[in-house]
Amino acid sequence: MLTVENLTVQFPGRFGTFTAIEDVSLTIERGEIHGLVGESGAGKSTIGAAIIGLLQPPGFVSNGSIHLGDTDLLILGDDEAHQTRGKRISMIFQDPQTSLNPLMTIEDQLIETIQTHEDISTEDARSRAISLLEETGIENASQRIKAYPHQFSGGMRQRVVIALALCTNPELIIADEPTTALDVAVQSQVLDLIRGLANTRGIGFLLITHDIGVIAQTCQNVTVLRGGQVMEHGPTQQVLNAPEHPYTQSLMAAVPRLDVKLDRFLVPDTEEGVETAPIGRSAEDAERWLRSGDEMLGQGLSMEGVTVKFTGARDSLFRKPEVFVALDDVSMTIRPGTVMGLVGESGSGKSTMAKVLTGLVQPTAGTLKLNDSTLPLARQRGRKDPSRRVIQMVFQDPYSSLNSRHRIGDILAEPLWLYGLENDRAKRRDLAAAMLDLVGLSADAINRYPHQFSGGQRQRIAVARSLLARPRVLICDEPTSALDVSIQAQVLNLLKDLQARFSLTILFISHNLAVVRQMSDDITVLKSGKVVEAGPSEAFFNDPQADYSQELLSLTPNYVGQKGVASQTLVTEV
Amino acid sequence: MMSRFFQSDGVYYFLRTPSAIVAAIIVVIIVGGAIFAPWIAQSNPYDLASFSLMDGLLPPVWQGGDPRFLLGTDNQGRDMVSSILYGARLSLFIGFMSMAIATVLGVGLGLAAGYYGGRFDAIVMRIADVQLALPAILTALLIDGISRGLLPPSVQQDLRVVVLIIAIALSLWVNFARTARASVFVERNKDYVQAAMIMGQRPSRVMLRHILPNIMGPLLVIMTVDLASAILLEATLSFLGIGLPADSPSLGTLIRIGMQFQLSGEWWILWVPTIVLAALVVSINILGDFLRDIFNPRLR
Amino acid sequence: MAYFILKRLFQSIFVMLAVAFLAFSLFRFVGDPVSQMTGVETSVQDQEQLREELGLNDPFVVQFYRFTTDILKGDFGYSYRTRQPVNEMIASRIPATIELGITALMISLIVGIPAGVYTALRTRGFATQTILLTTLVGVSIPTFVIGIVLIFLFGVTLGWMPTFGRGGTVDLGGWTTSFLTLEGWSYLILPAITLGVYQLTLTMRLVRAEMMEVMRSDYIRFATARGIPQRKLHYRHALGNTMIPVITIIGLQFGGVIAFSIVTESVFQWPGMGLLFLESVRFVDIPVMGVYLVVIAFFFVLVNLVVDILYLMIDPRLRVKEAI
Amino acid sequence: MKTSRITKATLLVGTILVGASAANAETFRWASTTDPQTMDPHAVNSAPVLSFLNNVYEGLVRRDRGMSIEGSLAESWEPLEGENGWRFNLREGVTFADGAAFTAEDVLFSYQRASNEAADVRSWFSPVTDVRVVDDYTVDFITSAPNPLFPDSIANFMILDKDWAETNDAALPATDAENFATMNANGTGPFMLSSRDPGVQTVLVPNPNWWGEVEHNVTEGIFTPIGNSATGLAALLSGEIDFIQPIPLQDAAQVEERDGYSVLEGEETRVIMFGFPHEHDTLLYSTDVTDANPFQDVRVRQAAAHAIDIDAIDRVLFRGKIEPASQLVPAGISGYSEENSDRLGYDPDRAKELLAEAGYPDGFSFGLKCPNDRYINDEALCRAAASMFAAVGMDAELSTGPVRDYWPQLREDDFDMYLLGWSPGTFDMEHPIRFLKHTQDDEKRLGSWNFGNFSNARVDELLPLIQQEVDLEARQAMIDEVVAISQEEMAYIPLYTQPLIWAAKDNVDMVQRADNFFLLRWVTVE
Repeated sequence: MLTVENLTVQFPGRFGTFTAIEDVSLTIERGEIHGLVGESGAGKSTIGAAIIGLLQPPGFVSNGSIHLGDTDLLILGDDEAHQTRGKRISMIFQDPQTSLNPLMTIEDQLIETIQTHEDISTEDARSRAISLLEETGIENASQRIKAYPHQFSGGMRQRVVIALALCTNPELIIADEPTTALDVAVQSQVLDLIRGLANTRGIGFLLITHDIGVIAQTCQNVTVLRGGQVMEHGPTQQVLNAPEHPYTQSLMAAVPRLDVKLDRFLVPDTEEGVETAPIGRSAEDAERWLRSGDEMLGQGLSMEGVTVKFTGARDSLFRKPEVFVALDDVSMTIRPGTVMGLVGESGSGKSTMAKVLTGLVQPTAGTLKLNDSTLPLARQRGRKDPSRRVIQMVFQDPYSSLNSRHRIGDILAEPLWLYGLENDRAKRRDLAAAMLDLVGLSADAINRYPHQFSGGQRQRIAVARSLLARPRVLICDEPTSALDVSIQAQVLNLLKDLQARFSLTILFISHNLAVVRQMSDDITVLKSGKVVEAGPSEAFFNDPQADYSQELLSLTPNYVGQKGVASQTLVTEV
Repeated sequence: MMSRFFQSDGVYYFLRTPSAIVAAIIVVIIVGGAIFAPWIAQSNPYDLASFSLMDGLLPPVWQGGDPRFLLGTDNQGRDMVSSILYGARLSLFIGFMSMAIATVLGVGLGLAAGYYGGRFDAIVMRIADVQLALPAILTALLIDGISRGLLPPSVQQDLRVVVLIIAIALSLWVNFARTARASVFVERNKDYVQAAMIMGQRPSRVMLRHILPNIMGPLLVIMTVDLASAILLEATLSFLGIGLPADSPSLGTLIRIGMQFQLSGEWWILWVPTIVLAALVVSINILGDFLRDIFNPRLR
Repeated sequence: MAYFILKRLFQSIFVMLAVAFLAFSLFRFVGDPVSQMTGVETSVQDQEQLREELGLNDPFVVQFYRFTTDILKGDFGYSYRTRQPVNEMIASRIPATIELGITALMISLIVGIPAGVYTALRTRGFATQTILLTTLVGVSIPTFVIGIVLIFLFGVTLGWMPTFGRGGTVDLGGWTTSFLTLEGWSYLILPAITLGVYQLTLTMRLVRAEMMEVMRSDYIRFATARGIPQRKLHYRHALGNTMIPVITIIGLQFGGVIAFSIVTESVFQWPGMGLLFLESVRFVDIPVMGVYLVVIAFFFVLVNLVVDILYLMIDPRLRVKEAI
Repeated sequence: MKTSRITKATLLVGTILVGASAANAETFRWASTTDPQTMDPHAVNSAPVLSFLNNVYEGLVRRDRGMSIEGSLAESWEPLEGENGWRFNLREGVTFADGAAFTAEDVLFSYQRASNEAADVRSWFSPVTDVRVVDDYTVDFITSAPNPLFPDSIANFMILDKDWAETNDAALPATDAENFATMNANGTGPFMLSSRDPGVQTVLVPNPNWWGEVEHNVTEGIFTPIGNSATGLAALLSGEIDFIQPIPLQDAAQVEERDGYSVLEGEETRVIMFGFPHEHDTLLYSTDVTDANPFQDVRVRQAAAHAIDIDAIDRVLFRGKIEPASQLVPAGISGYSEENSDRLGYDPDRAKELLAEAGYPDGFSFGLKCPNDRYINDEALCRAAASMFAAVGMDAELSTGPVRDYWPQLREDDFDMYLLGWSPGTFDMEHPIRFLKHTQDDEKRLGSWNFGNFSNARVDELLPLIQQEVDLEARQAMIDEVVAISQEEMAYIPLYTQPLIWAAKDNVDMVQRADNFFLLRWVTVE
């Protein structure tokens, strides 16, 4: 139905023409869900944009053809192209929060779209809209259709988005990372919905994602992209389980496995070209310096009955502003020199816990302990409190965790200066350079700015910064969830190494169970501010106790060992 | 990000924006002329002995004026060219000073308000409201009045400029405060700020060394725009008679004096300074727009 | 929402008081009213006596207390210059200024918004560049020069428009309006344009910037992907979202319009509050000046309240809270 | 296409306006810079008010086109025998606008009202001890001393109707609150107040039963204040007003050139002068001379006079429209001293010599104070003067400001030299002598505008004699002596008499009186 042949897309730009897509071909049949997988910059979204004819200027199709049925999409005039959009091809965007017009009720948006493409009375349009909403799994749609987007939860909103994409029953829907912004539970529901639609309505889907699990769970066929070129394509089963292309192989290897814990990841060669930190000479200095600090025993960290309440903005004179309980009497103990994995869906309070430990958030109740001495809470914790040095943090987004206006050297030297670990300017520089070496970056990075590095490299820098405080405890909040799998693998390896070498105590926060399994000794599961399960990691994964834990595990996509993913039978399952 | 745009892209797009180039040239010429006025100008309008009433009201040379005075003279016999140079000098000085004060004041308060939030924030914002409720002209009148009341007349004359600067600065700072505050609200939740806070760095350091550099973009834009409006405001105030005395020729006072001659045939006394002022303000604004586009690449 | 407005009201009261204080401290210093009130032949003693009668010799606090309490009592005092009650003087001038301000604002919106939209949709292109430049030039020439030029062009040279004043107005029970007669409009238009230019440019550039932002937002891209026709895309989806921030700024600016009408009014001899205020400054007519400032502050506060309410009306995210 | 439509629309408006103005030909519209702040003739002693109210109210006497006194509500007057004072024989059959008859009672009442301390004009009556009503049409004003000029001094003393004032409780001029008389008028004059919108528009209509012989053909007079001179000019040139007073003198030529318009030029009685700090011991603003006051040396004062190039000022600043002045009243005013009619000429070298003799060979610096919104081109004048002083080594630190805080500064003696303009209220030399030359004396209320406190025993001695002398010859002799003294003492530097420049449409005929008063009763519109 959709056939793309030797598609090439180019972006003429300042440094000559950049070829985003090169000679890509793929076909999608009616009812087929075709996965388009690749790491960031692989050109996934560009293909989608090219097909629906919304390439951001100055990009243009320099070669190749795109046919939908027997219409050549590339030769269409603006108006025809515009007709085709929505009528025959539609699109689903990544973030449901931003893809709906906040000022219009979803009713208006639906009816408008329907009437754009069909000459049909508002009444009929409305009833169609309602049935669509019900089809996409929104109960008593007839009332809720009157609502505004902000009144729906994330998952519901994505359903509305899908309804909008459906409402002119197109032949092809391009879904660009449709579930990346969603929690696993919601994710699997949305994926079910997509599969269902492919079945019942025979709509073809182009499912763009970076998540192998999603592919595995949903697609019959998959195309693996890298640098704008097709590495490999074929039935999902075969591509995932018996990849032929070396890149695909390494990519698969890098995907953290949910079913078994490996002590190291196999790392594909990537554009960064670094294996896990090659220990250079200066790296040894750094290591020596790290060890030269206080006693090398890991330090334990624990919280006791911590409760955190946030008061919302007051919006009435009479009603009290409603209180939101982020953490409800949470206790947790991290054994010295071990890694504690902390899992939970968004809003479960994971990050709040990190903030409590680092003293950014003031708990309404509870106590903290560092080793056996009490750790002062946020307001009580002075600027000069020793714990500030001992406990360091690694953030999720390496793009925002480094001040883009400071040179790497300054960023790294800051802890040394702040904690008075090293008072000589020159020495600070050397140490910073050495630490870069330790985390596997070349020392000349010192004079550059963060934006000159890739995400993975930045995360390494962030780690280096935390190490330069000579910490005993690292708190890693989703340290790799912003990274591509291959990079993720490297960073995780790095963390593992460091942890082992310096017997660091780590609190590893992640929503990705597979990653957590690979990293942690113990695990704590958090659900809406409460601990639902805690205990040794392996035990947990082999035999989860709480229902919620089981549900989580079952919903987490996992390609390995999945049987018959491609077969439609699976749709009813899960 | 910012710095990259600054180092390379800035230059790159500048060279591709003719309007910006023209504007820059105009600004450079005027500012240069203003800075070097004492050396370029043939006569100093402040030095009463340097000009004579006898040369009054001479037209520009191409209208058969005296070759000594390219653009003619005003009713005091002052060479228009020199007056303009010194006028631009004064106007720019006032503009820059008031803009600088407004920036420091506004950004300072805005940063603190955004960083600490809560009651302090509320207070600052109310003060801002009061300020907004007293638009520029009235603020100027207020300061002007108070200064007349408090300063002995003997120093008033010398302090007119200062008074004017303060007045204009006061009417501009809110802009900066609001913008800075808004940007801080965004920045303070970013990880690099959180990191700094966790480390236990002094709030002042977090604000100035970490946050400030990252919100410079929008501030820079406001600075240019407000520089322009400060210069204009000075002109307006002079027109209302609460600006500068006529013997210290800013572009504004020159225009004010020129207004008397718009009909009487001596058009140049009004239009020469007006055109210079307009050219200057327009150019600064264009540069402002250019900066905005640079700092907000999505708008390009 | 009621709470929200209530809160704003409290803040407003604070603002008013602060302004009253400033207003007061201002007019003590503008000059010596007495020497303006009396003729050349009046002797020094008589002047001193008058000063005493006016309470100008009382300590600051006493005078301030008198001023604020009187105003709160609704007693705005009497003009030194004309002996008329200040509230009547101001009241009789308010319609002129408001109508001028509103017309200016309307011009700036009616021209500014479409222009902004246009220049936002055709970012490059000759027309856009010309519009942007001309408006910029418009705001770069001092208002008073523009005003005079307009007067001589349309009033004297072409003789199309009257040059000064407000001409005949229709009296609607105390509110004199220029809106109802062609003559009224002919007097109104030039000053309104002069005053509106600045607003116009501001509005246009604001709309432009916001519109360009919105046009890049996901929901617009999604709407495009659904094949929603351009026109709807621009005016139904984009414009609405554009206006939200624009409204606030315009609200903030309206106070400025009223105040800047001082210049326009003095150039066009427009019988509004601004003109009255300038006269009063010249004659150190303290009560009038003080009340004027307070009135201006009041407008500002009022307008911003209106803006807040508009805000609530436009943006459902503020209006409907409950999730479903 | 579009444009043309616009043009049509606007043209339509245009024609409507033209039609409007064409309809009532004899409606006379005029404008001036300031609005009369009140309609109460006794409340303030300021030119705009008195000038305007002269159309509505009348005094016992009035000034004719040539400024000389003629009968108004009084047909005749003569000095009293046996005591100091004057008898006024009132005109009979005169009625106020509201029809009430005019009698001596009204004169007495008006006197009491105008001399009450609530009235700003009371200084006119400082010499008066008593007013007696002899009969309905005869009133005696008793003065403390012989006062030959008394009739001249009350030309602007206007008569209200007693009953009207009392019934509307306007028996006294308004002090704090307004009263009926501030917004309404009821005079015997040629015109009646038909509507008043302060600061916007005031309309006069002829008084049908005015006693005098009507010379005007105005059916309605509409006055509008226009503060901005450029706007006023535009209003005239666009035909919206028939007459405006004054116009900026630099525009006079342009207006003259346009056909359909004419410019009336004349001399005001106001003389512009520089004043000295005669009694200061030191200069306030000097950077070099701080221990002495050079201006106490007459040679320095003369040097200053010599430094001024009045012709250049005339040519460039005033386009040749000013008359250089030798004394504090212009020629033609009673008491003008013919024999002292020449002034110190422009002579920079002489100035330098004098400075050298006085011990300031390389000059000195001082502060020059000027208003910037009081007199024609006042600021420009001072800047020009400053550079002329500089040329002879007298370094003037000029500071200008609005008159609202200029007077207070002068009163506080805060100046080294200042600019002043003086128009003799009585149109007699005695007036400036009393206010500007006599030693300051708050008790006797003399020398109240003699800020520099020029003090000369002989002058002080002569003033009362001048005031009382009935014999004009003898009087003139004394005045000549005073003028001579102040000239050789250089009490002031008289500069020039301020020009009067009005502009009107060609078809309007009017009279420009030297006191800058504009009277509607002399206006005819062809």
